[in-house]
Parts: sequence; C-alpha cells; structure tokens
Amino acid sequence: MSRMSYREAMREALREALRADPRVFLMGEDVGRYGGTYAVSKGLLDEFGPERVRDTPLSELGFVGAGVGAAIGGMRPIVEVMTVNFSLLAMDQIVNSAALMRHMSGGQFSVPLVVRMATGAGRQLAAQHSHSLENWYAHVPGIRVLAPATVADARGMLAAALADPDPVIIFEHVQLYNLEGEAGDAPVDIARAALRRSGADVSLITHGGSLPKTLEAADALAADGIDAEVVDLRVLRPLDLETILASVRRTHRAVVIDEGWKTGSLAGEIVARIAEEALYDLDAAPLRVCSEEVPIPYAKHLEDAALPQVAAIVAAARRACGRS
Amino acid sequence: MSRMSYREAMREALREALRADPRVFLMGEDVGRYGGTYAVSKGLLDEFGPERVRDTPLSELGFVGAGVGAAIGGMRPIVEVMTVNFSLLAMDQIVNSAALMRHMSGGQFSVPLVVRMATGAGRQLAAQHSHSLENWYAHVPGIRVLAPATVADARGMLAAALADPDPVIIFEHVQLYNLEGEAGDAPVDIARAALRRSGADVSLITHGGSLPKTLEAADALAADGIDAEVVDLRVLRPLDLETILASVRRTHRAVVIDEGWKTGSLAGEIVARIAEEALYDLDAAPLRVCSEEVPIPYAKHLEDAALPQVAAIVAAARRACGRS
Amino acid sequence: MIAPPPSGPVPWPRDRAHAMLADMVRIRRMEEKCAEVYGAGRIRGFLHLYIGEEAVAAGAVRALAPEDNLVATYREHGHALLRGVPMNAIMAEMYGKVEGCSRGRGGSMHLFDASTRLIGGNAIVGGGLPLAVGLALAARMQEAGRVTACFFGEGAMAEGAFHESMNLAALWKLPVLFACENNGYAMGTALERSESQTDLCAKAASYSMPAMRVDGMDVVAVHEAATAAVARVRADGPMFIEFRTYRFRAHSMFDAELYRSKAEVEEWKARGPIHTFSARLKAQGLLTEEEFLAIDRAALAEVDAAVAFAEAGRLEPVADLARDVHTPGAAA
Amino acid sequence: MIAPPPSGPVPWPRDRAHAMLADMVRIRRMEEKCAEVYGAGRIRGFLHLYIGEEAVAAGAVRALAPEDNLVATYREHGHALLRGVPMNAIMAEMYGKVEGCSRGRGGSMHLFDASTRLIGGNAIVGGGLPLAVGLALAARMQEAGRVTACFFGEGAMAEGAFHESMNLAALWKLPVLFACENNGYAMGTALERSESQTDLCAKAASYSMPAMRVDGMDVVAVHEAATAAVARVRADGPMFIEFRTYRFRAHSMFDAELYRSKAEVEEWKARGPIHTFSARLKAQGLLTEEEFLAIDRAALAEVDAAVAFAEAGRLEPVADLARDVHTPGAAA
Ligand SMILES: Cc1ncc(C[n+]2csc(CCOP(=O)(O)OP(=O)(O)O)c2C)c(N)n1
Ligand SMILES: Cc1ncc(C[n+]2csc(CCOP(=O)(O)OP(=O)(O)O)c2C)c(N)n1
Ligand SMILES: [Mg+2]
Ligand SMILES: [Mg+2]
Repeated sequence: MSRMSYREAMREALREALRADPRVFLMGEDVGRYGGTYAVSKGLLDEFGPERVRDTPLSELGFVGAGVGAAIGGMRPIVEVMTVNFSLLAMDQIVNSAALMRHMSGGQFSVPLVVRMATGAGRQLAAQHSHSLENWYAHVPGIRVLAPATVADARGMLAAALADPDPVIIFEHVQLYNLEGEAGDAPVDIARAALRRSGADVSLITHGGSLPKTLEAADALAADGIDAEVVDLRVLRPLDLETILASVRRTHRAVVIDEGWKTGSLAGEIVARIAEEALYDLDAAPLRVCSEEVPIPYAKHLEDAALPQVAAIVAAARRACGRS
Repeated sequence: MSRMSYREAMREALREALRADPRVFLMGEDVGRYGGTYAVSKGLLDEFGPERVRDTPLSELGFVGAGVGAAIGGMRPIVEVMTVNFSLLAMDQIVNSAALMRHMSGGQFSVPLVVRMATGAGRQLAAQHSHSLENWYAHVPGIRVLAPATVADARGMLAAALADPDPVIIFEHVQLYNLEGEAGDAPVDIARAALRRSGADVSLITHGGSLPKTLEAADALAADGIDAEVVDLRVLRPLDLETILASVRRTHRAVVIDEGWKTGSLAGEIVARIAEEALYDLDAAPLRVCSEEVPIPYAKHLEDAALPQVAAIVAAARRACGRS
Repeated sequence: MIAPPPSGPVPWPRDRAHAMLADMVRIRRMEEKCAEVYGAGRIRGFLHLYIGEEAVAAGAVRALAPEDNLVATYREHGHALLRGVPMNAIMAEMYGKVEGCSRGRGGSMHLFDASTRLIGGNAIVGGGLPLAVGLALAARMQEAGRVTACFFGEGAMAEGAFHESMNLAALWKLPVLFACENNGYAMGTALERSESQTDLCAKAASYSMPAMRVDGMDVVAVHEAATAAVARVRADGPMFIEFRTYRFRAHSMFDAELYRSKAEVEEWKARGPIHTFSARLKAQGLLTEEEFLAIDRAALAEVDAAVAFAEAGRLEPVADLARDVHTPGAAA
Repeated sequence: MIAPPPSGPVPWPRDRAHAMLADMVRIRRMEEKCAEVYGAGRIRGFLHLYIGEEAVAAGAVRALAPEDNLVATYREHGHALLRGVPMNAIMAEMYGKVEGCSRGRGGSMHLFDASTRLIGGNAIVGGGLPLAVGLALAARMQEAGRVTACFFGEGAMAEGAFHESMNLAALWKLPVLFACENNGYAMGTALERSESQTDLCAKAASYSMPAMRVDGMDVVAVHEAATAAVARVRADGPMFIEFRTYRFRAHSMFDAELYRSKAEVEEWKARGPIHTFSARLKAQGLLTEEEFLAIDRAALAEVDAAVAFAEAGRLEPVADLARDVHTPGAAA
C-alpha cells in the first residue's frame, strides 16, 4: 500500500501495464509530448517511446476505430479520448464496431480494447466540456463500463480491464485527479459494487466524481443522527444489482446520486431496478439527486447550482428518512 | 380526415411544410433523386427542386451541423438522417451545437431545426441497423423528442415541430411506414401523451413502433378479462408525466414497453418516475418489456426473440395483475 | 463518356485465366441465386448485389497473401467468396443458419471469417476504414508483414471516417491498401453530386499518399495493378487505388432506380467483366465455348449445393441468443 | 526554417495603419490582463490566449462586412473584440457576469454576439465548421450576399468535420471563407505529427477549392489577402486561406510546454506582429514613439475600464438557471 494521488495511481497503472505486456500501448491526443491533458501520462513517452505512447491527430472517430482494429489484430490498445465530450465524435466506432463485433461475427472476433476518458463537470469548463454521459455507454451490450472513484480503483482497475477480452470503458472524473489515497498493487475486481460506508437508515448509491460528495453528505447526516450507507457502483455495466438491492433491503430507503441530467440518467435505471426488484422493501419513495436539466453554465454559482451538491444529498436523504 | 399510410402522412406533412414556408427545406442522403430510403420523400424533388429537396453526400456530421447553421441563419431546415444508427456520427453536432447553443449563447441564438430519423428493428437488418436510441436523445436538455406512432401523428407532428423555435427530433419507426390510418390536416400538439385505450386494470405505457404490439396485447388481455389502458408517450422529451402518472394512479399497475435495451432504457426512466412520484399508488411492482441486452441478430427467430413481442407484453401485464 | 470495353491480350496462362474467369462466374451465379431466393423470402434484410463489379474482387482479392487482412462493406459477398469463405457458409449465413460464416447473426451485410482474416462485412458506410488502420497498426507493431486491404465505395469518401483514416495511415506509414470501388453511385447519389472533386486520386495527394486509377471492369488490369499495389503497401506503406466500375443491379432490393437511365446501365453492361474477359480469352484461343460452359456449370452446381446446404442448416437455439455478447471467461 | 520578420513598406494611410496597430494592441493588452486576473482566480475554466497571433484577427476580421457571419474557436477573444463586441462585455463574460456577451453562461470559450453576427466561440475542435457551412447555405438560399468566415486551427484539419465541411461548401459553392490559423501546434502536437501532408493548401485541392497561404505575422499581408479572399468568396464560393502564425503563450493555463523549445518561441517572438508592424510604420514615418505610447495607453485604459465593469457586474440569479434552455413561447 502506498499513498498517492488518483492521477499518479492511473499513471502507475499505465506504467505497469506497458511494462507487463508488449502488446499494450497507449494512444490518444497529446498523451505523449504534452504529457496528457490531465497530466496522467506524463513521463511515459520517455520511458516507452513514441510507438507505445502514441500521440494521435485530432480524429476521435479515426483513432478509436483504429483501437478497435488494433485490438482485433492482436494488440491490447489503451485509447485515451481526452474527455467524454469528444467521445461523441467516436460513438459510432464504440457502439457499431467495438460493442457489436463479437456478436455479429458469430463469436469470431473479440475486441480487447480499453478506452479511457475524463468525464464530469465542476471546473467551469461550460456546456460543451462538462458532460457526464456514462449512462449512454452503460446502455450498450457488449461493453463493460467502469468508474474508479477511489485511488485504489484508479490504480487497480486498468489491469483488470486489460485482462477482459472485451471492450472496457473507464471513466475518470476530472474532479478526482487530485484526490489522495491509498493504492495497493494487486488488480481489483471489476464486477462488484463496493460499500464505502455501512449504515442502517438509508442507502446512498453513487459513482465516480459524486462519491466524495456523497461521503461528505453521509458525515453530515451522521452528525444529524442519520446513519447512511454509501454504495459506490464502481461498475456501471453490468450493474451489480445484488449489492445495490442488498443494501436497499437493509436500509429500506434509497437516494441515488448521479452527475448526469436526471431524465434518462443512470440514476433512473438504479431507481427503476429498485422499484422492480425491491418495491416491498421500501419504506419511502426512492429519490434522485442529479444535475439540473440545463447545459452546464460557465459562471461558478450557476455551475454549482446545476450540479449535485452535498446539501442536496443531505436534504434528499433526510426526506427519504421522513425528516425535513 | 382521410385514410393513408404513415409514409404518405409524413410525405403530406413535408409537402405542406415546403409549400407553406419558403424557409423550409429538406436535406439528407438520398431524399431527392432516390426518393428517400423509405420512400417518404418520393416526388418532392420534382415539386420543389433540388435546392429545397437537397441530396447530401454521405457526411452525417457535416450536414446535420449544416442544418444547425442554416437554422441559426434564418432557415427552417428539416434534416433527414437516414436512420438513428447513422446519427451516432452526428451526435456531436446534435448535442454540442443544436442542444446547447441557445443556453450557452445566453439566449441569443435559437436553433429551429427539425431532424427526422428512422429508428428500430424488426426487418432483419442486423446489429448495426437495428438500434433504438431515442432514450439517448431524450436525455439531452434543449431538444424536444417526438415519436409519432399513428398516422395522425405522422401527419400532424411535423408542422408543430417546425413551429417550435428549438431543435426537435422526430423518430419514425421503420415498422410503421406501411401502417394505414386516418389523418387530419390540423397540426397536433407536441406536448402531451395520449391515451390510446382506456382501461382500469393496468397501464401499458409505450411509444413508437411498440404501440401496435401493445394495442394487440391489450386486445388479447381484454379477451382474458384484463382491462388494459394504453398510454402512447408521443413526446419523449419533455415527458408528459401528468398523463403517465394519472393513468398509473387509476390502474395502480404499470408495464412499460420499449424497444430499447433494458438497462438505461427510456422505459427505465418511466419506471423511475412512477416509483418516485406514485409509489404508494402502486399495487404491484412496475415492469418493463424491453429488448434483450444483445446486439440485434439477423436471423429472424433470434431477432424476434430479442425484441419485445405481444406475448411478452401480455405475460408482463398478467404478472402485474397477479395472474400468471 | 464511358470508356470502350476492355480488350487486348490477356497476359496469363490458360489455367490462371480460367481460374480468374471462374472466380467471377462463381460470384455472379451465387448472387443471381441470392436475388432469386430473396424473392422467395428465404433471405431477408438488406441484400446488396455486386453483379457487374466482379472483376474488382476477382482481380484484387487474389492479389492478397493468406496472412493479409480484408475489410469490406455490406456489398461483400464476392470478397468473402474469393477470400476463401466456402459458398456454403456464405449462403447459410444469408439464410440465418448456424452453419453460416457468422452463425446467422450477421446476414448478407456481416460476413466474417477468422480463418481467412475477413474482418467484415460492415454496414456503416466508412465504418471499416478506421478498423483497417488499426489492423495495419497491429501488424506493423508486430512486424507481421501483413497488408490490410480495405474496400469501400466512392460514396464513403465523403465521410469524415475516410479523411481521418487516410491521414492516420499515411502519417504512420501503415500497410493499408485503400481500395475504392467507384461504381458511380452511392445509392441514388451520383459521384458528381457527392464530391466537389470527382478526381478521386487527387484526394490521395492531400495525404501524401500514392494513388492509381484502374479500369475495374477489366480483371487483368485490376489484378496487375492490385498485385503491384499490395507489394508496394507491404514494403512502403499505404496506397490508394480507385477501381472504376458499375453495379448492374439496384442498390439493394428496395430501389426503384429513379436516378439513372436504362441506357446508361446498358452501356455499362456492354463492358461487363465476364463476357468481355471471356471474349478476349476466346479471341486469343485461351478459352473454348465448351470450357466456358463447364466453368459456368461448375459454378451453378456449387450454388445449388450451397442452397441445399443452407436449406438444410440448423437455426441457432433461441436459448443461445445471448451467446457471444461477451467472450467466455470474462469477469462475471 | 522560420521566415524572416515581416518588413517592407506598409501601403496604408496613417489613420488606417494606426487603427490596425491599435486593434492588435487592444487584443494583446486585454489578454495580458486576462492572464493576470486568471492568476488571481477572477477568471476560471479554460483560457486560451491568442497572444502572438493578433495580426490574423486584425487583418482578417476587418476584411469582413457588417452583415457577414463569423464563427470562431475557443481561442476567439481577438475575433470577438475586433468584430465589435465591447471589451466590457467580453471581460464580463470571462468573469461570469450577466453583463457578459453570453450572460456569463459561456465564459472564455463561448463568446457570442448576435448584433455583430459572432456565432461562437466553439470548444469542440472542428465543431464550428459544419455550422459555418449551414450559415452560408442559409445566406445563399436567402440571397443575402453574406459571407461566413470560419476560423479554426491547423489541428482541426485532421478532424472528419473539416473534410465533410470543405466538401459540402465546395460542392454547393457556398460563401464560406475557411480561415486556418496555423500556429504549428495543436496543444502539444506539432503539425508534422498530426498531418501526413503538411502543405495545408494542398488539401484544398482535393475539394477543388482555391487556396492561399499568407504570413500570419504580417498584418498587412493578412489584410490584403483576406480582403481579396472575402471578395472572391462573396462572388464565387468558398476559399481556403492558411495564416502561418504562432502562439507565444501556453496552449491554455494548464500547459507545461514540454513539446517545444524556448529557442523556437524566441525565434517566433522576433517576428511578433505588433513590434514588427510598428517598426515598419516608424521606419516609414507613419508612427512616432509618442503615438505608439498613446495607442498603448488607450488600450490599457480600455482594459482597466473593462475590468472595473466586469468586477461591478451582477451575477445571474440562481433562480434563472433554466432560462434559455428553451426559447420562450415554445410548446409547453
Ligand atoms: C454512415 C451511413 N450512412 C448511410 C448509410 C446508408 N447507405 C448504405 S449504402 C449507401 C451508399 C454507399 O455508397 P458507396 O460508398 O458508393 O458504396 P456502394 O453501395 O456504391 O457500393 C448508403 C447511403 C449507411 N449504411 N451508413
Ligand atoms: C473534438 C475535440 N477534441 C479535443 C479537444 C481538446 N483540444 C482543445 S484545443 C486542442 C488543440 C487544437 O489545435 P488547433 O486546431 O491547432 O488550434 P489552436 O489551439 O492551436 O488554436 C485540443 C486537442 C477539443 N476541444 N475538441
Ligand atoms: Mg458507390
Ligand atoms: Mg494550432
């Protein structure tokens, strides 16, 4: 175990992967000479050279599709799409090539591709640079979607993703890069959600950049006599319903926190599953804390108002517990 | 009122729009000389000429973005993206330009753009040509999403969409084009869901290509003594929750039918809203009938097995009613 | 406007010439049968026939080595067949049977075959191009000496995917052969209504990529050019090649062909790759009418056998629907 | 490698020359202040400075007529200012105030102004290109005689959006001026590592579009070329123009500049558009040091006023968050 930032944890994971397997390479815009937009890959070019830490032109559709091809061709590409915002340009290759390939070829071609992208808002980057679209990817059969929300997961998920013979997308929330924490060096599982805090009164279910806010809310609730359980989804597809439902069956109350816009959010899917599978375990209507349904504005006070905040999580949990 | 096919109704609506407003034009792949992939625009080139019925090269991102620009520039473009499958290539312009433009410009630039696309499966077109991704578009603030499921709506929704000062996406399910029905010539509303059948025992909530199947299921249920109400969403964004919830509050049971893959489906959003807003009105857990979470296969028996079918709707409704 | 029919001596020995002819005839007969059984409802979905364009697949696919990759479009029956996918497996695929080369999951537009390195069958126009770049990148990083041939229509060249793929391949000097099958139309859109620059080879220059244009109705010209191009790609990096060709049939089974005249189709049919090639061979004394009929009979027999095979094939059990969404052994 | 600094006589009367100089100085001073207040946390988000590239906006934006459209990127402060957006409104926007030209909703990357037809401010690389095509299509259909000038970086040219937009504009002969600001780098990626063909004008040929290359450090050359280009676009259809320029600062405020040498930056600074232009004017007797200082003082005063304006601006009430997601009057 050692202490490091989320950014360093991702970098260590990349370094380890590049060292461990000659088939692994990292490709994306400015991953090399620039050092990565979020400085994740800084130093890797020097260590592994420009073939394996490969700067690409601005052509998201092209290089993501090239990642699919390289994966089919026997390599283990890690493609960095700078942010989820730009991944809209590459959507066709992710959905229509990576995700469908194995099934539509009758099982002949697997696509062992890892795509990493930064996601989320909170840095005043305005409407076009603040999307949270994990839910869209989590809708697509054939891919696995991960959201490391801790330093340990940032450190451990990549190796597990590379071991997966099918496409895996890893979402790194921009607000997490400076998070400090403990990281092991064993791969972590990429199948299960995690209880980040046990509690008896209400389940707070979240992922990615909303985890720190949710934990903070849980602390505030504790001070208020509400014992909140915090579930970190970790794996957005396939969802670990067992862990989610077990928690709700214990606490009988659920609040789902998700930085996506509410309508059609991943939080909606979680609420739907709870309603379908655990309706009679509920002591209160499930609630969502999501982003307001507006493009994310630049001005700080408006951006704050648009995004899920600790106070809103606390308020929702109190409401779920019949306290207001 | 006159009787016509869904295809003819769309064509009539286009013709009327082109006649009524010189700012209106239709643009897309093969809308002109070919007559439209689904023959919707057949004959319009002859009547309106190549400037107003404009064939485009294969460049979905480019011509959808050009539609956004033309709308800002004072025209009223109707852009046909052949199918939702290819709209993945244009996603960036729809989300990052059309939907965000007004808000991020502080209200200066509205985008009166209409995008039409065919959606859905059922014609053995296999994995890359069978998507149902209405839910993705219904997630995005700033756009309105319509799904005409009847001949009357096919005939009437376009005029209303063109009257909307903001971007509107119209989904036409490929299985509906040959549907025959009555069409008026007044514009219809694009704000409310519609009760397609009243019933007391269970609410079947659906949209688009699943409506005929759902109505068929309701008939079968009636024969079995179950009185099903059928709600056609019509407007997928913003959702008409009032109509949905009112129905569920009457019947106390809900089954949502949606051709999208279950996880992250629009049906999930409906279930979530019901759980959030009408939990204590429910006499049974809400249920979804969606596509299996597999890429849609070519072989007919597998495609049928992957998609929502009448039998599955009937079974779900019976389960919701405590009969199995 | 339309060039004169291919003519002149065929520089091949008798056997070779017969094999090339047989290749084209096999595609033709197979597809004629597909259209027929489609009419009878045995094949469904989209069906895009290659009829008229056979010289391209025959000349170009045969220029590849077994270790090379082939990426094609939804109009790929001919490529699959000549790449070595058994006609039985192709026909069974179109019938949606488990014995199909994609287990019936893909149909006409998604023929795949790992053993011959046929990586689709792609129904997104331009969708195969980035894939081909990646396959070539893998080959280069593995020093595999493997060429990836990517076939696409001229309509695909307007897509951003074409641009991004050409640039990546040229920038990284990857062994991709960009093989454009210019049949003059993208569905109903003629080249001059989709491209501001109709000289397609001029586009390659904007990526500093060498280019050549070939008469795609002449199997001899295609094969010679493709052989040279493949060698060059293997040694030096990517190349663009335009095959001028024409489809004699509708775009798919749902096409009223409003966008072109019968006369134009007839003019091109006069340049048909099978009859012009056989006429040349006959004129040179390399083919007798008897031999031609024998080749044709063999193709017809192969087609009949394929249909019988497909008819007799099994349907995948519905219980196996979710098979192959993920690779067995993936984390639960 | 780097060309010699712009020199030679300036063919403009004194007033005109001073106005051009003042334009560049205003951009420079405004952005220096932005960097300063960014350091103090008054501006946040991404901030992309144009410093070093001022001759392009000064020369080219002034070549447009008031009825023309301008589409720009996230590096658009200079274009906005010279298009006529008041510096107050620009600064207030970066401060996130209601008085900002986008009501504080957009920030540095999304300056918009309907009254001067500035249609963004686009933070998706290449995202403005299709938009510009559509604006030009609208103008053509309305017979408005309006040109749409679209600015973008050389990095954007690798995007599919560039390709599709160039083709559409050329195919339909639309009045778009494609203005490439080639500053040699896309973030940390040098042109030769992003384009297989580094002669950018050669790319225009693949769309049959006329092209010209201009020294973007020379405001005289830029303005003359842009004026000619705009006239040509207005009369005949699209044109591509490459301005060779350089950014003196980091890509954004988060850039360690690992990818280029200090020496290279210094060499380009020797070609700085403001000091070379003023030197030429002085040599010609068109400018005195006094006059230069007066221009600079005026710019600094304008900047100070803009900062004061922005500081004093109001924050949009949080209750108005959802305003402008839809246009008032849309169906409920
Ligand atoms: C991205 C995308 N857009 C549209 C279509 C519909 N479509 C299928 S084939 C085709 C024409 C393609 O023409 P071309 O590339 O010339 O190939 P050809 O069919 O002539 O062989 C179109 C528009 C599609 N499959 N994919
Ligand atoms: C589609 C997309 N991909 C990546 C980015 C991140 N990004 C912002 S600016 C930039 C470099 C663009 O370079 P260039 O077009 O040359 O313009 P310059 O910044 O040099 O003015 C990149 C990669 C983006 N904003 N949009
Ligand atoms: Mg074609
Ligand atoms: Mg640049």
